[in-house]
Amino acid sequence: MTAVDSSPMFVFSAEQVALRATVRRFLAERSPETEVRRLMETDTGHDPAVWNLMANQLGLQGLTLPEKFGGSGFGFVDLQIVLEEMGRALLCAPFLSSVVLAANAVLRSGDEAACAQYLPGISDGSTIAALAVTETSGSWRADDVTAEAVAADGGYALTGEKVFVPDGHVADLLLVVARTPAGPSLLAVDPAAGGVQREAMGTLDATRKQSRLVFDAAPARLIGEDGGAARPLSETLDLAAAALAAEQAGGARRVLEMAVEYAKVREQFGRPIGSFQAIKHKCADMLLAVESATSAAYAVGWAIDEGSNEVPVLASLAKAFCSEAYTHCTAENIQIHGGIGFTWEHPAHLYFKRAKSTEILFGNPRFHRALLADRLGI
Amino acid sequence: MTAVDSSPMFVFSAEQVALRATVRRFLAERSPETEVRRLMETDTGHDPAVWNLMANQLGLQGLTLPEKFGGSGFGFVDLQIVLEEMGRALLCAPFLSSVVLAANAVLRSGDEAACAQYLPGISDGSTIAALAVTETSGSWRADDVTAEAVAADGGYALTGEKVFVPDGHVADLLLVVARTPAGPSLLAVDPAAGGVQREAMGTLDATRKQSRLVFDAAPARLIGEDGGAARPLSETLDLAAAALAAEQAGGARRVLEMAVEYAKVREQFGRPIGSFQAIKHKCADMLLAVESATSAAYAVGWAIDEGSNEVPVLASLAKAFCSEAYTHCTAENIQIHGGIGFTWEHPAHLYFKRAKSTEILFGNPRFHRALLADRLGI
Amino acid sequence: MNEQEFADRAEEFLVARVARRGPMSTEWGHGEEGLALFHETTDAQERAEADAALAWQRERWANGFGWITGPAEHGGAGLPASFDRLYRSLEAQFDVPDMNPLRIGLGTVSHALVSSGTPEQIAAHAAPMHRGESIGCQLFSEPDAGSDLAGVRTRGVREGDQWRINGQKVWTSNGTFADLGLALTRTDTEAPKHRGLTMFLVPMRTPGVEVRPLRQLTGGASFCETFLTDVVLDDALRLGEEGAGWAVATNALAGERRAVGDRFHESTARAMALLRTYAQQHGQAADPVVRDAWAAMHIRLAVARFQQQRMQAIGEESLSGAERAMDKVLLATNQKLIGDLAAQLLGPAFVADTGAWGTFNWNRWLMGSMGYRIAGGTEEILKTMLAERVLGLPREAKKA
Amino acid sequence: MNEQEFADRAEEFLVARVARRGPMSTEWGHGEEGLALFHETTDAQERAEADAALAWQRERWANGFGWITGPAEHGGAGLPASFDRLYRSLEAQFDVPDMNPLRIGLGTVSHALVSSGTPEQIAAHAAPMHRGESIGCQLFSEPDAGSDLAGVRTRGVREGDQWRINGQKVWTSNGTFADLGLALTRTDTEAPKHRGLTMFLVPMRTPGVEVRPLRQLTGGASFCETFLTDVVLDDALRLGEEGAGWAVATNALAGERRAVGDRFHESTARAMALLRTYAQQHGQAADPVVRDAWAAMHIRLAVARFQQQRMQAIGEESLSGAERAMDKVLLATNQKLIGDLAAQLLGPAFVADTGAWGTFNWNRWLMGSMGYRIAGGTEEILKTMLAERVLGLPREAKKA
Repeated sequence: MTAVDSSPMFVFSAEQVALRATVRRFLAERSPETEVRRLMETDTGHDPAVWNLMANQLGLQGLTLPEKFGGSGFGFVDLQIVLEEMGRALLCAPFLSSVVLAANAVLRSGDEAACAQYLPGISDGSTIAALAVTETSGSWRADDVTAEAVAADGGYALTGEKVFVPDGHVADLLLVVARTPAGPSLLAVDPAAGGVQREAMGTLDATRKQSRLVFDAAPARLIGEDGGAARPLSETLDLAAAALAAEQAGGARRVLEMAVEYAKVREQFGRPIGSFQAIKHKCADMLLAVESATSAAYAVGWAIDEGSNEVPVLASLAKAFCSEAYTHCTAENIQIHGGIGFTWEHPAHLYFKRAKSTEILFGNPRFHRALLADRLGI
Repeated sequence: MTAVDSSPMFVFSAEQVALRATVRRFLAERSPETEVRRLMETDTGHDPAVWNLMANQLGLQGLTLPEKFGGSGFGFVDLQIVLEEMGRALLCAPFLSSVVLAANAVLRSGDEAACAQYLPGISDGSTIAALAVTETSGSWRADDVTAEAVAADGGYALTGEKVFVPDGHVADLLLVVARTPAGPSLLAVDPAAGGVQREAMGTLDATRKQSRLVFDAAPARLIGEDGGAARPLSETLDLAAAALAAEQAGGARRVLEMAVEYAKVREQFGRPIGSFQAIKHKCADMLLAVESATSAAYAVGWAIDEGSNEVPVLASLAKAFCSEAYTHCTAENIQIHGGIGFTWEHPAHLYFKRAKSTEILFGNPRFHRALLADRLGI
Repeated sequence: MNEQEFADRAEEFLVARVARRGPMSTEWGHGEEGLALFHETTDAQERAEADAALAWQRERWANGFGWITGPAEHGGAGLPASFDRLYRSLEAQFDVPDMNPLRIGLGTVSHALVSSGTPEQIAAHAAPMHRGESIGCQLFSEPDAGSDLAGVRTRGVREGDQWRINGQKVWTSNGTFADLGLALTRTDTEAPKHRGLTMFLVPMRTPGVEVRPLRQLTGGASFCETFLTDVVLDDALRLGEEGAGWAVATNALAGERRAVGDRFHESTARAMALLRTYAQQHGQAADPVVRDAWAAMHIRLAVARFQQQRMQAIGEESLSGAERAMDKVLLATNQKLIGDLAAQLLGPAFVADTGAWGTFNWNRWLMGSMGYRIAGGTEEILKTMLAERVLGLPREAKKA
Repeated sequence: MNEQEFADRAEEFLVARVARRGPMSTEWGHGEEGLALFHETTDAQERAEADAALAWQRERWANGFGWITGPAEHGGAGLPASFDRLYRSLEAQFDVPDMNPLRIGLGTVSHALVSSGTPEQIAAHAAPMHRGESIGCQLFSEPDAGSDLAGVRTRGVREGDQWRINGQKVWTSNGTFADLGLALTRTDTEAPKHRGLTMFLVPMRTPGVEVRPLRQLTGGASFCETFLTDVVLDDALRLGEEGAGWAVATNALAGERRAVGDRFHESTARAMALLRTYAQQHGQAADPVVRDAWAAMHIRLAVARFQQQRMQAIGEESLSGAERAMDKVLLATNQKLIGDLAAQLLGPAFVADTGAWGTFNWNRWLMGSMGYRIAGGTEEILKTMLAERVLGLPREAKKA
């Protein structure tokens, strides 16, 4: 007999609707455009007071973490709702880095002791953690890592250079993928303990910082299995792709709204530009992209919550699709705005820069299509 | 000192303008849509009376052939003008096969005796010749040929199967690329001399026929160097690509005109559909494609007439570009026509089918982009 | 009854009567090619297929699945639309006859009757279609009223208690064997154009109704032209008020648009599987360009499917009604792109017939896809609708 | 003088004064990056560049190359446009100063003066620009009159023999150092909007003219806003008849559009060479997807160049004047696509600065390309112009 699904895909619960409203209200108040622009100009790229409110008032950092590690044990779709709203608001904060990347890397390592040590701090916002994988090649594959960790003083000493590390320069805890004699492994480094030089990189998207980290025999602690970073890293990246897809869908929806609002009021040739078919069709294409992106993002979210084995395929699918949709919408938004969209003062460019940066983060669409082709066996 | 070009690219002479007008008038009279539709339904796919007029009244078949072989020695750009007009009119005739492919294969072989024997007949229209290269793989590269020719009776005996051969089933003379012990070679086969089975293949584009040829120890005569087909074949294909690009540009321009004419008179919502911006921009995009395609086609034409060493690059460039432009324009023409464009009675589909078929003939755009990348050394 | 109980009953019904359907072959060379997007058949085939569909519809009816969303007073089961979707998704797993001949009748025509008809009309015309006794067709488009449906010129003139209809309709599916047509006519030439329209039910055997197959660009005929010459109808065949034809039509089309997409998911998925197999068999599967193109197409299709499912999950009440036009736009684009991908992989075998299974006929897919960009609202019309009705952009200035 | 003689003389002139220019480096890591599509400089740099351009312009003038197409009575050489193109193509091979600061003056402003000015005006304002004594700028666009240039609101009010100008202009290139602005103003608020406009020459040092740099999305400033507050002009500074401003502006813009493209060929060709080098150095050149994308881009650029050359060869007289909008559309699209290709190849180095030569600054190219889709007529405006003026499609219904 066919089982009818009791929690059907794409149907948000009343709690989820309320969560979205709460987060949206919070961000409207705490992350308006003026704050985004202020934080863009800082090196640290976030407001610690807001970060603490997010953790202590809303419980966002711990939302999906297991209760035994200080979290609330919500589902991944809930996290996506939060990220979609953060994407709308272009929130400047190390949320993706600490909560999605770093926390999941620790969690998926299966190292209970490490979980118990690190996750409660991430959950209550007192620890900002970052995951350092990429080197000059830009690859997120564990196999391409060249940084090395050697046994030292009952722990490890880590040497190498990481670049493009989201929020690595402000993190209290660095989770680093490096090569031990057993292979690519996950290691925790306390940046305050010495042996680490950190600097912010110049970025196209100033609302999300990236950093260069140089390790010189930095004291490190092995997390999970020695040589066993590949699997947890791959799983973490699938989750990160799914999370980022939701953020992209949220940003894309915001610029669609922005374009439509402008097209309704901006007059040229004695009529609103939104009455011109060319603008209408641009907006309709954006709508198709936004709705499709939203569907793609939550399709993988629901699959994650169901523990489906399709997650890897759907994660690549969502990341590839939402990236292109977001970039497309943000470029069209600038075009619809015309001259004003080309100015610094208008927020249109902030979304385009976020979009283009996230398109490349965790591998560009072409990379994810290649992964998908591998995973689907063509 | 910089030499200023005395015959500047893209400037047509008065004679060329007159040639175009003559050919256009001839085709308007001899190849109207009713004739095209009549010939589509025939197996032979051309009208011998029109073919003879083309040769004897207008001298089209011999236009660019050397005078010593019965031709008029005009330039390649002149031939492109003729092909552009034929493309406009969807002329049903083995012109590309006989005049561009076969004649140039013989000419480029450097075999004077063969030229003297075969070209005058091609030039005066009494011989229809076809070039048979492709086999099941669809490849036009000499190296991929598997048909074999072995020495026999002072000549060769040719065995193998050729498919996708334009007009091979109606040709009086077959130029076949087959493998001798020395390698891929060009051979002439008289289909009346036995050992050849021929049949027309079903084609999407019924205005240009393709055929399957099965050779069973057919008597064959070697043309040019034994094992030396690769170079003349490659040169011939560059010329054929350049010729086809002009045909494509001509067809594309015709459907643009068709779309614009219709958009001016067809009313929906109480106004001509051409007053809607969506239709305007579609037409503008077609205009960009058509003008660009024309430029690309004649750029290689001029290069051929100047003996430039850029011909191979420009031939691939023009073939790749004009193919996509033509297919795009013909699909948009159907779309602009709406329902009526989807009917058999309307000519829109005839152009789409010609476009899609020529897009694939001599290698699809991706194939030519790969050739271009090779030739430009990336 | 909840969905689970309903599903169990439906499955029981189906299992007892028909074999579970194996998937259409995705192996090169086996089974039906199934590459023509528009069904092209001879008249005799058409009739046989229609009869088979009617027989199965009678079986559905006898077991309570003939009119799942229909009003109880007319014999329907009175269940929400989600039950109907559920039933169709279950039935799709079984080897039932092709129900396409009844699609317009059970969809558009029945929907229009229920929305706009009197109880007598529903009983007399909708119920028989669900009972498997009658087949419906739609007579909306005209040569000069395609995108601009409100521009129909077929005239309806009142003559006492009767109406006299004259005009020409095009793009009629199932025209040759349908029993009942739903015809949009102009009954008031003075009124503003959307207000002068009236809808009629036209029994297709009425004198003056003539149906001719319409040859489409593939060479076959999937549609008809319908000529209405002095067709006299009783006023009882008027559907909705005089002058209310536009609202009736809009309503009917929304029903039709809702149904699009669901039924294409299987065919596009199979197409992708066939192309994968072809690529693998022809040494193209390792080519990164082919892999990238195939994956991109797969993603587009999967996302369109998720999009459709999400819109279904959101529920009618939260939507403006125009959203489902998105499915249609995505579907038509995707079908075209699949055709293009096939052409890229197949090369010359796409345009000339080597006789090999499942190759040359891919061009019918591509040609058919061009029709889907036009039929049921062109891409341009649908995008304008999305912009105006979903996004609220201002309507275009109209010429006075 | 025929073109060959002219070319010989020009070459002689150039060889005697400047070194032949090596091509901009296309080797990774050497020379200027040159990836920002819009020139962004400090005020001091700008002034220095403008002075260098003026000095070279004086040298051109002294040798008969300062105003090649200019009327002889004003000191021009009176030669056809093809000689001007020829000179520019020759000069491009030499290491002369960047002449961009003078482009608008020698192009748009001078063109407008010659087309619409009195002999006195040409002598007083156009000739000095060609003599290297004055720099022009254009004051057309306003915050509320972008695509709809005829919607300008800057007011010009006649006061006896003078005019009082009030309003705001945007997207002024060279505003900070220009001597003479060409300003479109509304002098009749009652007339239909295209008829109420008048063009003025505005000496930029006139009291009431204030210029402020406008920060663009890259963070730098390539343009200015120009505020005109109670600027009083003699009637002698009116260019063309009162109410004829629209015709003067259209004419000027056609001249500007004609010049577009030529000067970008070199930068796009170099960009492609850089990307090829990058792909080769980073193990991407063998990737078929990269090869296909690079080749496709190369083809687009080469074809756009051929297209431009063919339009130039056809000659003004056979064209409607709107054709050159094609160059602009193709250029803007191609610049955007080059930026996208760079992003694809560079990956994370496109969005975060590793410090490596010629990597991170590619994002400035892409950001700049978005401006080219807008500046000088948006893609949408230009396509509508092509459809209406080249293809003859009917103009859109206007709201009353």
